[in-house]
Amino acid sequence: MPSNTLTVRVGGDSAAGGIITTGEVFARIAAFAGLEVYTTRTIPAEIKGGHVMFQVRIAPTEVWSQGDELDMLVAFDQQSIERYLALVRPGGILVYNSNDGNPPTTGDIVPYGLPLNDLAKSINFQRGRNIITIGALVKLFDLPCEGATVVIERQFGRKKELLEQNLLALRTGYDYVEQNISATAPYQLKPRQGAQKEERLVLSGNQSLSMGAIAAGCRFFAGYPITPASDIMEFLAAELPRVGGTMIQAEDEIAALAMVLGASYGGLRAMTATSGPGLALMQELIGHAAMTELPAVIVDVQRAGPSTGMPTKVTQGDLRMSVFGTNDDAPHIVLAPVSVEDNFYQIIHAFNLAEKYQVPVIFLSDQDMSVRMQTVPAFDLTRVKLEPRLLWDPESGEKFARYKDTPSGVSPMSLPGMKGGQYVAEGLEHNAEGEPNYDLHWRTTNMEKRARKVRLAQQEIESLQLYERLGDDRADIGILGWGSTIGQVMEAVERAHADGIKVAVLYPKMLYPLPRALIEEFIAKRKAIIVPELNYAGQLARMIQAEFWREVISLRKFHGTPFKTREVYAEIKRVNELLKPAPKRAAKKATAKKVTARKKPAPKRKARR
Amino acid sequence: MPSNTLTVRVGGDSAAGGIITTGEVFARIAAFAGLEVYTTRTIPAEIKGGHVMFQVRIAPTEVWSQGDELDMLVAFDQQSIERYLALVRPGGILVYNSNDGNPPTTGDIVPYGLPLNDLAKSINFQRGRNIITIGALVKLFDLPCEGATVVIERQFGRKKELLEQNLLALRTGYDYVEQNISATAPYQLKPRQGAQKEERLVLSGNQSLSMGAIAAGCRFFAGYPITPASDIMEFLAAELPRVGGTMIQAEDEIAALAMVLGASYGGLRAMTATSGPGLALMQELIGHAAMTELPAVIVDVQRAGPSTGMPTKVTQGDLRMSVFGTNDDAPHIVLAPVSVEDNFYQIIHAFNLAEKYQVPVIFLSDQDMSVRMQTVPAFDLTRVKLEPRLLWDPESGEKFARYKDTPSGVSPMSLPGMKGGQYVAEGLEHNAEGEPNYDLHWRTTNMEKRARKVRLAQQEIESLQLYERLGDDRADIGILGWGSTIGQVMEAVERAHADGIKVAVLYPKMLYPLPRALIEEFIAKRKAIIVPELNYAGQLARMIQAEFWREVISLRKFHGTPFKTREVYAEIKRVNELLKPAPKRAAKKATAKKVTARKKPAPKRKARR
Amino acid sequence: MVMTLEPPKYIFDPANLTPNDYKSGVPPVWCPGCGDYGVLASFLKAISELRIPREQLAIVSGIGCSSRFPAFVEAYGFHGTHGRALPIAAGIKMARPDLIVVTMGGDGDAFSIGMGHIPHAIRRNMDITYIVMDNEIYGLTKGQPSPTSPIGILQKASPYGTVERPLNPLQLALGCGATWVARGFSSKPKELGELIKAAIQHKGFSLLQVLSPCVTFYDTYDHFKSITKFLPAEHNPRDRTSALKYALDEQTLYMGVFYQEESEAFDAGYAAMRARVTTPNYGVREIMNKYMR
Amino acid sequence: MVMTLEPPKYIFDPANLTPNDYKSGVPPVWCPGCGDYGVLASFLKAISELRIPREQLAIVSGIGCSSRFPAFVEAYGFHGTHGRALPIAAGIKMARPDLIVVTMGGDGDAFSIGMGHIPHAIRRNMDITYIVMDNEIYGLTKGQPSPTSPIGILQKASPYGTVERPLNPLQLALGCGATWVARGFSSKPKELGELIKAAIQHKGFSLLQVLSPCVTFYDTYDHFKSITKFLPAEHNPRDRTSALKYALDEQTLYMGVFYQEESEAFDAGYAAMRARVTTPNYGVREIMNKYMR
Ligand SMILES: Cc1ncc(C[n+]2csc(CCOP(=O)(O)OP(=O)(O)O)c2C)c(N)n1
Ligand SMILES: Cc1ncc(C[n+]2csc(CCOP(=O)(O)OP(=O)(O)O)c2C)c(N)n1
Ligand code: SF4
Ligand code: SF4
Ligand SMILES: [Mg+2]
Ligand SMILES: [Mg+2]
Repeated sequence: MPSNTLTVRVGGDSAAGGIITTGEVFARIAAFAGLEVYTTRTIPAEIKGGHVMFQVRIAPTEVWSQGDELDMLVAFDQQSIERYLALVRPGGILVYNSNDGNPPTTGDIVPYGLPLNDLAKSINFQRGRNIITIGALVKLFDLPCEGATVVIERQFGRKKELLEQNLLALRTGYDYVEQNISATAPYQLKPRQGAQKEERLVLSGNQSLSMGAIAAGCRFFAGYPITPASDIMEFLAAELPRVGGTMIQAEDEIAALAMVLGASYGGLRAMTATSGPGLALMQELIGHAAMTELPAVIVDVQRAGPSTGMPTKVTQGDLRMSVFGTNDDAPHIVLAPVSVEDNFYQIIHAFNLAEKYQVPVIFLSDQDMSVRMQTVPAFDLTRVKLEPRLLWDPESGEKFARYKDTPSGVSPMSLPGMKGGQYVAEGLEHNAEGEPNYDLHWRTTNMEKRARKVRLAQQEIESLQLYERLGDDRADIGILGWGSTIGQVMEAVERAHADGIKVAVLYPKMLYPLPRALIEEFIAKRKAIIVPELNYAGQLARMIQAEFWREVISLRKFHGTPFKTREVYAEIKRVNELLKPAPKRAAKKATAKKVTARKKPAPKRKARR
Repeated sequence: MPSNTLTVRVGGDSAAGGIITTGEVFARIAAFAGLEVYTTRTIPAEIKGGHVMFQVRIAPTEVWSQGDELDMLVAFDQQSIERYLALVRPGGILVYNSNDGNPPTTGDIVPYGLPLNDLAKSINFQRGRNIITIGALVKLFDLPCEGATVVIERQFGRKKELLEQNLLALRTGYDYVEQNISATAPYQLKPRQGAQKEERLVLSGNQSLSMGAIAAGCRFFAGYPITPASDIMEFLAAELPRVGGTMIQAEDEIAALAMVLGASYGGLRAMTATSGPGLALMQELIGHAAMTELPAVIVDVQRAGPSTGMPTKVTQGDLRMSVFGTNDDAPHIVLAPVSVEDNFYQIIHAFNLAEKYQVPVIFLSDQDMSVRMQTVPAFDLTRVKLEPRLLWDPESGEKFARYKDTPSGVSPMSLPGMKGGQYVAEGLEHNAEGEPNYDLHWRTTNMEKRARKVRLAQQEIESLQLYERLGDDRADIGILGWGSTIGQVMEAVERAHADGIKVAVLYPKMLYPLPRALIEEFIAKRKAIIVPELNYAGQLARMIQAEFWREVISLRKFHGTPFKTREVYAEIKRVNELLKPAPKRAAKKATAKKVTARKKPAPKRKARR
Repeated sequence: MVMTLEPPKYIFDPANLTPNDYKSGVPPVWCPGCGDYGVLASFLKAISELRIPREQLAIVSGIGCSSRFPAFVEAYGFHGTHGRALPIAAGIKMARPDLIVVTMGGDGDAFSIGMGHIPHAIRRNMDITYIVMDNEIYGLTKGQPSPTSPIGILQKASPYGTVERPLNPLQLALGCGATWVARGFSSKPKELGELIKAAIQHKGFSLLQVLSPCVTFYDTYDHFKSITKFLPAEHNPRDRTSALKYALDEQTLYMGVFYQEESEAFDAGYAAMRARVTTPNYGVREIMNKYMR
Repeated sequence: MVMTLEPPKYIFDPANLTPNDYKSGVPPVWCPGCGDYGVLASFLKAISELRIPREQLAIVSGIGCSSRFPAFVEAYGFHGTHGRALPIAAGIKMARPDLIVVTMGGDGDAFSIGMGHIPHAIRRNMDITYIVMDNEIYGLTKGQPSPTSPIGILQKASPYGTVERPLNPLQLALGCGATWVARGFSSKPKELGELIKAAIQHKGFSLLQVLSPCVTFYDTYDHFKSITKFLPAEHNPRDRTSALKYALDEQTLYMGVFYQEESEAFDAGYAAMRARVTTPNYGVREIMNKYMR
C-alpha cells in the first residue's frame, strides 16, 4: 500500500554502533532526494552502550512531528523487535537480520529479512551491516541511488578505503532487495515538483540557533558544558573566531553569565547557553543584568528535571523559573521558538530585544528541538535586521547619565572608551547617574522605568510576528501553546478539521511579558482553551489563568518525551464532546487533565504534512 | 492631651552615636514597666555614619504596627526636624536640644527644649546626652524611674564607672523635666492590670526565629553572612554548640545549603538562612533536595531587590522565586510567618513539615520583621511538638527501598549507620531503590509521589492553624495577605470597622502549596478581595488569580518600607465606595492599584491597639 | 524529643567482607575500558581491607561519569549536584562524625565548577577523603576540555586548541595548606588500593588525585603510562618543599603520597569547642530568659 | 551591521591628569579611618602617573565595603554581584582588549564566595589586575570571620573562636601558577602606589593583596604595622622558590613583588588564534552552506 509519508525507526544497541548513523544517513539520502525529513532519537542513560533508537519521518511536504506510529521498523536486535513492534501500523514492515533469528509472526506486519551477516561476509566488511541496510532501504523506497552515493561520500569521504567499502556495502544492500524482494517498492516517495532545486538545510535546533546567533551579530559566547546545550558552545567554538568573535569555556555557569555581562558592558552582543541546573545557578546574575540594564541572551535548552532529573529527555518545565526565578521583581524578557527553523529567526529577535530594551532575554529551547534533525528552507538572510543598542552621543553636549529616565524607559548607554561616558553599572538601587541611592523618588522612577521597558517590548509582538496563529479562527476550541509542541498540535488540528471539529491555535513566542492583547483577543473568542505543555504543573496554563482570570484546560505530559499527535487529538475530541450542549454532558466539568501514557498505538491514520 | 498609645521617633546622625541606643533603651524601659512596645528603625546606606531614626510605639495592649504619625519627635539634629516634623500629629511634641538652635515655630506642635549641652556639662559627661534625654522622656511619660534604673544597669552594667555616669545622666534628665516642664505629664502610660507579672520577651524577628529553630530541634546550621539574615547565624553560632549542635559559616550560600543537605541526610534537623541573592544561588540545590526527598529548612529574610537592590530595606518580592525558582517542577513547601512572635511558632512548623514530608521548606521572613523589636508573650514551650522523620525499621525484615511508593508519598528513610539501609540519595530520576531509572513507570510514580506529599501537607492547614483569620467574616470586602503586613492591615480594619465598613481578613502562612479550600471558601464569600503586598508585581495576587481564576485588587508598595495603616485604610475605603450600588460608580472598575507615596500625613486618628 | 544523634560506637566490621560484598549489584554504566573501573576495584579492595562496615561508609559525589561511583558500592551514598560534593560531605561529617566519609568525582566536578569549595575543605581540614578521578576531560558531557587538560588540547569545544594552562591539583592543594596529598593511577591497582587506604586513615582532609583515563573522549592510557613514576624512596612526605618539587614536575607525573602532616581536623576541633561550651540543662527556656523584658 | 568593535587605538592621555582628576565626586561611604581610603589614594596616584585615560579604564568589583571602590573613581565601573568580579572582568577584557581592566574587592568577596574563579583567572592569565583589599574580616556585613581571619578569631559569628586555619592568598596564587603576585599595605601609600603601577603594567593576571584594616570590626592597624616588612633586596621575584619561602612566612608579612614571570596572556593567545582562523568574507552564508542537504 504505497503512501506518501513514511516513518521509519531504527533500533539496536548503541554499543554495537551505527544505529544513529544508519538513521542519519538514511535521512540525509531522503533529504538529498528533495524530500522533507524530521528525525527523533533516544539517548541511552548509559554513558556508552545501551539501547538506542533513531526515527525518521519523510514526506514530500514539511513534516511537523515525529509520527505516532511506524511504517517500518528496522530492528538490529531482538530487543528492538520487542520494544517497538507494537508501534508498527497494520500492514507495516519489519526489516530484520535474517541471520539472527526469526521475526515474530504477527499477522499484520510484513517481515523483510536481510541476511546481514552473510551479505557483510560476502564483501568482507563485517562492520558494513548498517550501510548494507541503508542500501536495502534506498531500494525499498525507490530513492535515487546516486543521491545515496553522494551522501555516503560526504560521510566517509575522508578515508578513501573506508569510503569504497561503504559504497560497496550500499550497492550490496540495494542489489539484494532488487533481486530478492517483490519488484514493486512498498512506498514510493516522490519529492514535490522542483523540490530538489530549493535550497534546503538539514540541521538540528541547536545548529539553527547557533547559526542564528552569528547572524544576529553575537560575537561573544561564554558557556559551560551541559547536555543538551553543549553543542551550541561547540558550534560557536568553531565558528565565532572565524568571524572575529570569542568563545570561552568558563569554569561554571555563573562565571559564564558573568563573562557575558562583562562583554555586553564592553559593547558586544553576547550570549550563553545552558540547561535547567545551569539556569538555576544564573538567577542571581540575571537579576543583576535586569538591574544594571545590560543586554544579554541566555539560552536554556530545557531538559527534564527536577534537579539532574533525566538529562537526555525533554521538558518544558523551566518556564516559571525563567519568568520568576530572580530575587524580587527583575523585569526581563522570555522568548521561546517553536521549531528547528524558528530557532534561527527567534534568536535574532532575542538579541534585538535584549539590545533595544537593555535587558536580559531568556530563550527557552528544549531537548527535543535541540537534537532533532530536520529539513528546513535555507535561512532568508534578507530577513535579518539588527537592532542596535541605543548609544549616548558624546557630541550631544549633554552630560551623560546612564540611567536617565526616558519615556520608553530605555536610557542611552555609553561604551568604555567614550570620553565623558564613564559610569558604574550598579546593582544597588541608584539615581540617574548610577550612584547608589534609595530615595523614594529614585526607587519609584527606576522600578517603573525597568518595568516600562519590558511592557513596551510587548508591542513588538506584531511587528516581529512573535507568534504563530493557525487553525480556524472561528473555532470554539482554542489551543494556546508554546515551544516545540506546535508540530503535534498542528497535526492533531488538521486531523480534527478533517473530522469537522474546528480548532484555533495560538503559539506566542514571547512568554514574558505575556502578549496581553493578542491572548485576550484569542481567548475571548473561545469556549474552551486547551494549553498543552510538557511539564507537570501546567506552567503556562497557570500563567494564563493568573493574567486573564479564566480557567483553561491544562494538557500535561512530563515523561520526557514529546506529545503524540493522537494525545492532542484525543483531548480535542474530549473537549469537543464537553462543549456539546447535551444536558447530561454539561454537568461534567472540563477540568485539567494529564496525558497518561497509553500502551497501545491509536488506530492508524494518514498523516498530512 | 493624655493618650494611651504613643509613638516616639528619635532621629540623628549615627556617626554621633547613640540614636539607636536612645530608642532601644527607652523601649526597654517601657517594656519593663509592663507596656507593650513595637520598634522600627532605618539603617543608613552608609557603612558608618549617615542619618538614622529609631521609632518606638508604646501601648498598654499589643501594638500592631509602627504607627503612621508621631506623638513625639526627639530630634538630635536639624536634619531630623526637617525630615520628620511633618509626621508629628497636631498637638504632638518636639523634643530638641535647646543649646543648639531654636525649634521651628509650627503652631500646632509643642516644643520642649532640653539644654542638653549644659546638662551634660553640669555632670561632666559629654557623651551623656542620650541618657539625659531618656531621663527626660521617662519623666515626661511618667514611667517608673526604678525600672529605668534597672534597664540602664543591664545595658551598662559591665563597667561600673560608666554605669554610674549613666545613672547620673538619667537622673539629671528626669529632674530637669520635673523642675522645668509643666507639672502634669502630657502622656500617662499605664500598663494593663497585672501586666508586670506576665512573662514577656523583648526581641526581634530574627531572634524569635532562631530561638524557634532551637526549640524545633535544629542542631545543624550552615550559613553565609548576608544582611538582614546574618544575625540568625550569629545567634546560632553562640547557642547551637551549647545545646550540642553545630554551626558552620560556609564559603558561600551554595555550600551552606549543601552542608545542610548533608547534615539532614545524616539525620539532623538542619537549616540555613539567607536573603534574596543567596536564595537565588540556592535554587539548584533546592531542586536537588526536592528530588532526593531530603528535609531542610531554608530561611529567606527578604530584602529589597532586584539584585543587590536596597539591602537594608524590606520587600516581599521573593515569593515567586521561592515557589517557582527551581528547574522543572520540584515540589516543596513555602511558609511565611506574620509577626515577630509568629516567627518562633512557624519555624517549628517549618521543621516539622520538612521532616514529615521529606521536602525542603522555604521560610519567608522579611527585613521589617527581622530587625523590629517587639514585646511578645514568653513562648509557650508546651505548644512545641516535634514531628519525627519517618524512619525505616531495620527490624521489619522488609528489604529497604528508599523511594518506595506509599499512599502518602512519604517513604520511610534510613539513616547512615542502619544496617541494610544503604541507599544513594539520587538527583537523577530513579526507581524505588534509588537507582537511576527513566522508565515511564518510575517517572510517573515518582513525579506523582513527590507532588502528592506536598498536596497532603496542605491538609495540615487546620491542624497546625497555618493561617490567621480576623475581622468580620460576613464582610463583602476581604483582605487576603501574607507575612508582616498583617499589623497595618489589622489596624486599618479596626479603623474601618469603627467607620462601619466591615472587612474580613485571611493571612495564610502556607503559601505553597496554597491552601485551596481555605482560600476558596474565603474568597467565595466576598465581593472584592484586596491583596496587599510589599512588591512590585503583586506576586501573591497573581498566584491567587492563577489558582482561583478570579480578579483580585492588588495593593502594592515597593519602596522598601512597610505599609502605613492609612494606606491600607484608604484602599478599604476606596473599594467600599466601588462596591456601593450607585449606578454611576459601578462603571468604574475596581482594578489593581499601587500605593504611591503620599507626602502629607493623613489626618490624625486614635490608634486602638 | 530533640534529634541530637548519639554517634553509634564505631566498630570495625568483624564479618571480614570481601570486595565483592561491597558491590551494590548496580552494574557500572561506564564505557568498557574506562579507568574508573580500576578505581572501583581498588576502592572495594581498600575498604574491605579496612573492614569498614558498609553502613558506616558514606560516599558523596557530584555529577560526571566518575560521580556515578556511589551507586556501585554497597554503602550510604549521595549523588549530589555538579561541583557540590565537598560541602555535602562536610555536612554529613559534622552531623555524623562516626561515619567514614569519602567524596568522589571527576576533574571537572572538582576543579572547575567545584573549585570554590576545595581551598575551604582544605583549610577546614575535616576528616574527609576526596578521590578525584582525573581523566583531564569532561567525560559525561562528551569530551570538553577540563581544568587539567593540557594546553592546546583539541576537542569539539576547542577546535583550534585551548589557550589556558592546566591546573596542577597537587600544587594547588599544597598551596592551600593541605595535610595529605597523593596521586595514583587506575592502572596501578595495587598501589592505588594502598593509597586509598592511607587516604581514608588520615585524620583530616586527604586529597587523592587518581589518573583515570577516558577511553572514549581522551584516551591517555599510553601517555600516563609513559610519564608516571612512583615517588623515589628518598622523598619524605613530611617535607613540604620536597613535596612541592615533585608536584611541580611536568616531565614526570609522580605517584605516591606527596605530603602528610598531622593537624587538628575541624570536626575534632569543633567537637572540643562544643564540649567546652555545652551546658547541661541548657535549652530554649534558658535562652528565652535572656530576652525577658 | 554586525557589532564587532574595532578596538580604539590605545593612547596614553596627554592631558597629564592629577589624582584629583580621577575622583568621581561621589564621596566614599567608608568609615573614617578605614584602610580603603589609603588604597583609593594610592590608586588614584598610580593611574594618574600611568596617565591612563579615564575612559580607557574599567574597574570591576563584587560586593563589600571595598567593592564600593568603582563608584569613587572617574572611570568605567562595574559593581557586580558578590564574588563574581573576576569573570565579569574577563568578559570585559575579552570584548575590549583595548581597556585596562582592574578588578577590586575584599577578602570575603575574593577568597570566600569568589574563590572558584581565582585559580581559573590565574591559569587563563588574562591581562587583568586584581587588587584584594584584605582586612581579614567581612566589613559590610558587620564583622564575620573571613577566609583570611586568623584561627581563633572572636566575632559574633565565632563567639568561641574559629577552628579553621586561614588561607594564605599568596601561597594559593603561587600554587595555581600565577605570573605576578605581590602584597602591599594601605598604610604604606607610596610603596602601594608603586605596586599598583607594576600590577597594571604586568601583561597577564596580577594579584595584589593589600592589607587594609577595618577599623570598625577588626582593627588590625597595630598588628599589621608590627609584622609587615618589605621583601629583602636579595629576593629575586623571578625565583619561585624564594617567593614561596617569603609567602609562607607567618611571623612576618612581607610586602613587595613576590613573583613575576612573563607568560602568554589568554587575551593575547586567543587573539593570535583568532587571527589564524579568521577568514575574510566568511559569514552566516558560508556556515549555512555546510548544512545544505
Ligand atoms: C550545574 C551543572 N552544570 C553542568 C552540568 C553538566 N555536566 C555533567 S558532568 C560534567 C562534567 C563532567 O566532567 P568530570 O567531572 O571531569 O567527570 P567525568 O565525566 O570526566 O568523570 C558536566 C559539565 C551539570 N550536570 N550541572
Ligand atoms: C550572594 C551574596 N551573599 C552574601 C552577600 C552579603 N555580603 C555583602 S558584602 C559581604 C562580604 C564582605 O566582605 P569582604 O569581601 O571582605 O569586603 P569588606 O566589606 O571587608 O571590604 C557579604 C557576605 C551578598 N551581597 N550577596
Ligand atoms: S566517557 Fe570516558 S570517563 Fe565516561 S565512562 Fe566513558 S571512558 Fe569513562
Ligand atoms: S566597616 Fe570596616 S571595611 Fe567597612 S568601611 Fe568601615 S572600616 Fe572599612
Ligand atoms: Mg573528567
Ligand atoms: Mg574584608
